Amino acid sequence: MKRILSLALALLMLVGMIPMASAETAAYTQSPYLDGKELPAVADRLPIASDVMVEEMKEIGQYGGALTLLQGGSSKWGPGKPTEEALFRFNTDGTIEPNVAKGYDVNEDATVYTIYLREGMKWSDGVPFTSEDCRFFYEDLLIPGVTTKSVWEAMYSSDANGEDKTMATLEIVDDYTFKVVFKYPKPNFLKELAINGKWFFAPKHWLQDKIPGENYLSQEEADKLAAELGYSDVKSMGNSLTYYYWIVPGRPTLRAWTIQGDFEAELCTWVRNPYYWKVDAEGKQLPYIDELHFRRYSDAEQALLWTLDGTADISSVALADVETILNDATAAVELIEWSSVDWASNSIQLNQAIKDEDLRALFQNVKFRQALSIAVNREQIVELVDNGYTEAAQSAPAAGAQGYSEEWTKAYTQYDVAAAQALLEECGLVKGDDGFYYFANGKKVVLNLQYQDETHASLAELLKNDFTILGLETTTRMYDRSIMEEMRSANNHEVVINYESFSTVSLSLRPDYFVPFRDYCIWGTAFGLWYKNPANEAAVEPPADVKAMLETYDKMMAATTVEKRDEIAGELLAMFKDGLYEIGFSSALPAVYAIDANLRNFPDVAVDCDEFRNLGIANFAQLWLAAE
Amino acid sequence: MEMNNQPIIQVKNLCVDIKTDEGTLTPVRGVDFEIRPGETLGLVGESGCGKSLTSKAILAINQKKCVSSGEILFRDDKEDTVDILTLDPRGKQIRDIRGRQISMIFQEPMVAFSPMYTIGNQINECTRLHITKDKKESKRITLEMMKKVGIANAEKRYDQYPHEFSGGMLQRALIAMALVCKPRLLIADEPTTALDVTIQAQILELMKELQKELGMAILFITHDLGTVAKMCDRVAVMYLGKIVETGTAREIYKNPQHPYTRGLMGSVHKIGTLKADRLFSIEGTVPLALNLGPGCGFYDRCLDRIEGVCDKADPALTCLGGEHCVACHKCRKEGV
Amino acid sequence: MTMQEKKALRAQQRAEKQRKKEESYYLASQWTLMARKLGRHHLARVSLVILAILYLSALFADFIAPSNLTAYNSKAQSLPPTQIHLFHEGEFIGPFVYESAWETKKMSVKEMQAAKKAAQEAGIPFSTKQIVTDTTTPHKLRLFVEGPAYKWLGLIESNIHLFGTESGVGVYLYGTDTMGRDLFSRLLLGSQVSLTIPFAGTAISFVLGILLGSISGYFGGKIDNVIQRVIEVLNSLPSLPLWMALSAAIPPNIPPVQMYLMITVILSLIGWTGLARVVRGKFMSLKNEDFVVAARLAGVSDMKIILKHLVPGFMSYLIVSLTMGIPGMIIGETSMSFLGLGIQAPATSWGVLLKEAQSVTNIAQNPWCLIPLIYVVIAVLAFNFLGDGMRDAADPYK
Amino acid sequence: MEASATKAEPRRNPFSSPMARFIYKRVLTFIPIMLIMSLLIFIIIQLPPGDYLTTYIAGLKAEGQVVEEAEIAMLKEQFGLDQPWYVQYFKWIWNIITDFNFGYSFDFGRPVWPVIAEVLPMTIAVSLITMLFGYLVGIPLGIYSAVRQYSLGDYVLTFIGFLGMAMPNFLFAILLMYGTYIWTGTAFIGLYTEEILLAVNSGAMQWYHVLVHPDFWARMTIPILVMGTDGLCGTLRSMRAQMLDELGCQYVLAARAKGVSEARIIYKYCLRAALNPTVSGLSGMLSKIFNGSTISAIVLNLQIMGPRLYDALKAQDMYLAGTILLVMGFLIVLGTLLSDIVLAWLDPRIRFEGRSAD
Repeated sequence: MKRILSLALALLMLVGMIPMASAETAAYTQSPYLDGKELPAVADRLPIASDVMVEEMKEIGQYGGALTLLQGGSSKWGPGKPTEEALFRFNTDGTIEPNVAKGYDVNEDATVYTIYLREGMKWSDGVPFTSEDCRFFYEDLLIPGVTTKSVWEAMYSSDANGEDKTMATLEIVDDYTFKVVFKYPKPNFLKELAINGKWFFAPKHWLQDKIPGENYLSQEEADKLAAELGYSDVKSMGNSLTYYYWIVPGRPTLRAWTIQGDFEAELCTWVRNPYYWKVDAEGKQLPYIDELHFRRYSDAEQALLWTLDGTADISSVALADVETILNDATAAVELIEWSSVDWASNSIQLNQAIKDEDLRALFQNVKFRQALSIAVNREQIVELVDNGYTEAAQSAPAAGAQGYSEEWTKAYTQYDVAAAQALLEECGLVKGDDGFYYFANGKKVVLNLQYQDETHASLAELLKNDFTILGLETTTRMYDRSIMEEMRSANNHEVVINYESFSTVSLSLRPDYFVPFRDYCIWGTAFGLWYKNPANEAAVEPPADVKAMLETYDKMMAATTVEKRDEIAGELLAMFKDGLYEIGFSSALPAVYAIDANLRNFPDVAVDCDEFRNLGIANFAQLWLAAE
Repeated sequence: MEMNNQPIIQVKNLCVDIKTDEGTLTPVRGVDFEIRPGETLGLVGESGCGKSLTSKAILAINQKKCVSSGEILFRDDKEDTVDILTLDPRGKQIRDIRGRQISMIFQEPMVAFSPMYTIGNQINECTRLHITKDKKESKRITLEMMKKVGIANAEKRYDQYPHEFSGGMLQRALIAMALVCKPRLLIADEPTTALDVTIQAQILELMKELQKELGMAILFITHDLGTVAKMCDRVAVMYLGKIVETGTAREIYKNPQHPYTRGLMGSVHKIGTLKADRLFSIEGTVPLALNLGPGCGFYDRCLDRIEGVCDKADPALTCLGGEHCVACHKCRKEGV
Repeated sequence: MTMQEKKALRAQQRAEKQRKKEESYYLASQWTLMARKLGRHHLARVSLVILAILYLSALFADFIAPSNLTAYNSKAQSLPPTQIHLFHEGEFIGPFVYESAWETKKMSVKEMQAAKKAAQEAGIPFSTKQIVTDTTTPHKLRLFVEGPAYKWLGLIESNIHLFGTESGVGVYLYGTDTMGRDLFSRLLLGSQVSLTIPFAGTAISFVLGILLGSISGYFGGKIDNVIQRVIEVLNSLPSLPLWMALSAAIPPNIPPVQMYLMITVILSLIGWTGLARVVRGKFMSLKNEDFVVAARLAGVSDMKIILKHLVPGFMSYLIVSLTMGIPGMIIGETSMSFLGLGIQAPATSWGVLLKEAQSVTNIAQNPWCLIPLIYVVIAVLAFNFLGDGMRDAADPYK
Repeated sequence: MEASATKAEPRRNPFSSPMARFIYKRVLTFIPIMLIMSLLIFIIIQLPPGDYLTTYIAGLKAEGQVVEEAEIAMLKEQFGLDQPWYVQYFKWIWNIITDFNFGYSFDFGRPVWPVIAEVLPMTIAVSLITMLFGYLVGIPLGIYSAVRQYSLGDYVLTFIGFLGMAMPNFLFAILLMYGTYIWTGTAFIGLYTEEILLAVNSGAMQWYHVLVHPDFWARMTIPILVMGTDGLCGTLRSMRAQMLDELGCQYVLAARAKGVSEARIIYKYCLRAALNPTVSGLSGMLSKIFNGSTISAIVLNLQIMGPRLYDALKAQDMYLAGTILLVMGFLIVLGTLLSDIVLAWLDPRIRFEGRSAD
């Protein structure tokens, strides 16, 4: 009986779906928020039926409400990442799927990518979005430097030796199709695009009378306009209108919400984009939430209070505050734990290209790094710094990531001061009468630990304590971020704590902070200068192991297939395992978000990383607030 | 006028106590005197003998920590007698007496005026408080008084500030302020100490003239015997919070009885001037009016002390005949 | 010598003593009078006692504190103040403590959130942590026990501490911080910095203020004009950017306490303006007084006049503003720590402790970390009341 | 008398030359002082290593951006940071003098002036409210404390006064914020509720509407308590001390002997004299009103000038920081001048001597 009933029910549903499918246009609904506004019918605002993006989600939601998020500092990415719409986006499992693009084709040798757009899709001002907008962005904005950004790495391909680096070209096929053509194979193009290309389009109709260029404004006109709009110069204007465009009110976007008013305001309101191009399975135009409110705070304690008193609907929580929230009976929030792609929650990197010759030789000696690693009482760090949320570990890829091995996470983690001292002596250091180690030439070894954020002060303290016990004179000092950056660029950094540490979804996709192919990775900025130009005065010639690493990197970048590239990435990873370029002390900390107890569809399993746009991977358009 | 022989003020057994952390000081220990209309009583004594406290007690303007007891009977312009000590020192009744019926000239004219306001303003305040609310009229009265005390160019002076006045001129202004309401009793607390000699004489002369004109009584407080001779009808010599000798000016001068008074006179004569800032002839210093023994207050410094008598009991004021009274064991003995 | 003679001599001596005592009353200098008056000012007296205790405990901090600044203890994180018991199992055994620790169960955020939900649905109050006290073994408190080694004043090495337990079980009078260190010890050791550096700073400002103020006021004219303009410029330089600039510009190898001292000193070099203006004003009014003119006519040198005749004339005022200036610097130190410009851990000051307390989590979960606030308030109050008392005492009219 | 007569000569007209000359002289020194000050300010801002660019790059990197060397060079040129500091300084000053152009804020990507102007109304409102609170409550309480010296009330006020000074603002602020959360369920953070902010955003409310909104005043209580008590305590203490001095003066006794009432003695004689140090305090007041507080404002999330300056200094957004500091310096110099003038108006002795008093 029961079975028959359910069968009948299923049949009924099928029948019901037939008219819906045939008359899809009539089935689309919109948020009551838009009722009464002078807009075309919802179906006319969406792309054509076959091209509408139907978002999959846990639960179909209800319209209404506003989400309050917190915004500290002047980072434009606070509202940028959650609202971002890229051509291709990451899923929570790390795979890529089309987003703004409807789909793509790629040829055999991965040199030509054909990208299809959604027909009838519109900018937030109702003007159609076409492949011309993509060409406009690439050829008229990005390449001429209107955005002040260099052309993404994703757009370059190089030959097997990594020498001939060539920029891709664009071919427009029709209004909704274009091709990206590389000279050499570019197997990871879409992922790279999703990471550092982010978006690949700009509203030509809106920008064409605002940017300088051959077919656009003359320099004088542009200068005049910049002054009129209150920009210091044309470059800043270009940067603002074409790069950080989402905080420019009135600028058409493809995002689910558009900014209203001043980004710097205490409360910045974003309202729904009536032309948003996604619907749910029931044909409701997304997003469910009508408004986003970004509230500005100046001190982390305010953010915590706002989380407790329910002002914030989604907020990031420091682990130290987790218990405060859980022990607060009145706080109507739920804590969600996302994983991280950090190699360690606490780590140090030694500047192996440090100016001081003695220290440089010492830092380059892997035995010294091993000595430091085993001289640290990791259990103490786990308890006192990470409140027991982590485990004692070496800096290593997280479980599940490429290169992960149990052995690696445990390498050089055994706390053993005597063994460490033996290693120091192997490095040629001599213990003085005062219990501290000296170089053979009689100079005292001094480790200057440098860090940027107050939250690392306790780690610095513990490390100083451990290294002093080891017999190395140690100082610690906190610096403002800009001063850290200045020290890094001037190669004045020494032993750096938790600063630009190893963290990536995939070494092959984002090796910037690992391999010193430019002055980025903190453990060898001056090696990066050498790699770029050995003649550079500030450059330091790397030792053999680093040279080998750079060669492997070149090989990896020139790999023609994903498999090949991953294979070489594996070789690189092995080098990192042996080299202890970053000394890690504890496993990665999870990211904790406190969300409104009534918020639905917020993923409870996800990876929190920049590549995945952090909070953005929650696909904000499909979040909704249940009635209490 | 016949009633004018009634004393305008009678001070009876006035004591002033000061509470300090160490105990209670009694700088004024039972003072009696009276002043009749038109009369000038000189209150003479060294610094710290309680003259000023006595005078301020009459106006009830001593500091809060000073507690007065006894009686101060003042006969006001309605011929009613009020005991000033029973009045609320912040109340309306006493404020009506202050300035209008009893007024005071202070020792240092330089600090008796607020530097913030013009002289005219400060004198006029008195006029407006007690005589008339009418601005023009009160200014007229004020200017008249300023002229009367000898301030030349009064109209201009009216709008000037204290620091633009010289000391003598300020004292004149102060007198004008005290007299503008034509008080029945004027208390002059060492009005000439801060001035140089020539100006002193002018000021004293002025006061005498004005007293004649206005018919007021004056309580003249000084340590300067020369001035007393010039100004006073009667004299009361005060030592350690008590009046030790009183009489007409002539009697006191011709026939000082109390060893202290004699010392004072001696010092005047020895120096050969009429000034007695320091009593060089009397050895020792005035003891603190704290935990005094039972004997005579002057015992320690007295050249004529009688052992066994003077240190046993404090002598009472005894009349020698006429108005001349003295508080001394020895004098009494001799007198009896 | 006969008995009588002796007696007479003794009586004579007594009389002499009495006389001297009396004399001392009359001949007392301004200072003794001030001290005497100060002694009668109740609040000032109490303040003086409190400050004496604070400074003495700062002096002997290493000895009094049962622990040191690096006694990290992963088993004693954020423990509330240890209770001192007297009775063990109903029996009086003298002061002792029990060992306490947080219940150790390792849970992820997800698990804790689930546990909270379950508890809420069941209507049970929920807490992530539970304290476990071992009441079976009492640990008796002892005086002069051995503990972490220290070097008192950098001179005398010792490991004897005023109190503690023989078993080494922690006695946390004020609880522990998030790194498991004894807050009481940190507070005492922090007072060594917080109570002394303000002195240095104020003293420098003082010397400069008096010197330049007196020169300005005494000589007047062009010198005065120049100094006044310099004051005007310095006055209009706010200290915040200077702090930020200096703390960024000081090379990294300088330890934090020294760095803080350096910045204090540098700021004191420009912080003298207020006092200089006051001193100048005083000089202007004093320099034409008779005794100064007389001294000048007698050929006394200017410097001598300034130092011997003029400065003592308002020394009491200066002492008062010195007393009043220190609390401002104590508070200033805490502000600088708040901005991350002050002393940095493991070196400790009251500002560092207050900065650590300045978090919702600490206020809500570990309220004992506010105890340093009480010390700061008390110290500042004591300095102010002392200054107030000194002002009253120095006032010649009262 | 003769001496005084000659001395009295030039004072015939209260507003004759000495005062005018005094003001004239002070105004003349204004310009060199401002120049020296601006130079010092610029040097101080330039003192920390690095420049805005390092902040900018650090910010980009914190956001996961990759910054190419070419881009850095381009930005350096764009910001004009490739020139030596003195060239930057002279350009800045020259533009201010000739064009009244204070430069651009790198961080906000806008000219400095609007960046300052947008927080100015609230800064002034908050500063004035907290300051007025300090004066309006501090002066009467100070007078009370002095008139009733050593009474219980005096002790209580003295204690509260010192307590207000002794309480570090940043801790006091967070305790109050947490307290509001515990007591009302809503933490009072910043000055506005969400409703007010939304109404302001939608244009339904102007900032002057905000000032009369009850919720605004409810939230204002915390800044008043935190920042206002500071001023209050200072005022209370100095008022008490000055009043005590004045009450001990002979002219008070003289006035009393005239029959003037106590209330009149206090407000006519003592108050005016006792206001002197308060008025001297005016010299820093203009600058304070312009800047507001920094630390309290950061803790309380007040979007006013103080935190903006602090952020600018941290980011080495030098023209913004420089301009704010320059304006503050200007206001201090101006404030000193004004307070000297007001002092002269208050105190005839100063007025006639024509020099500043302390």
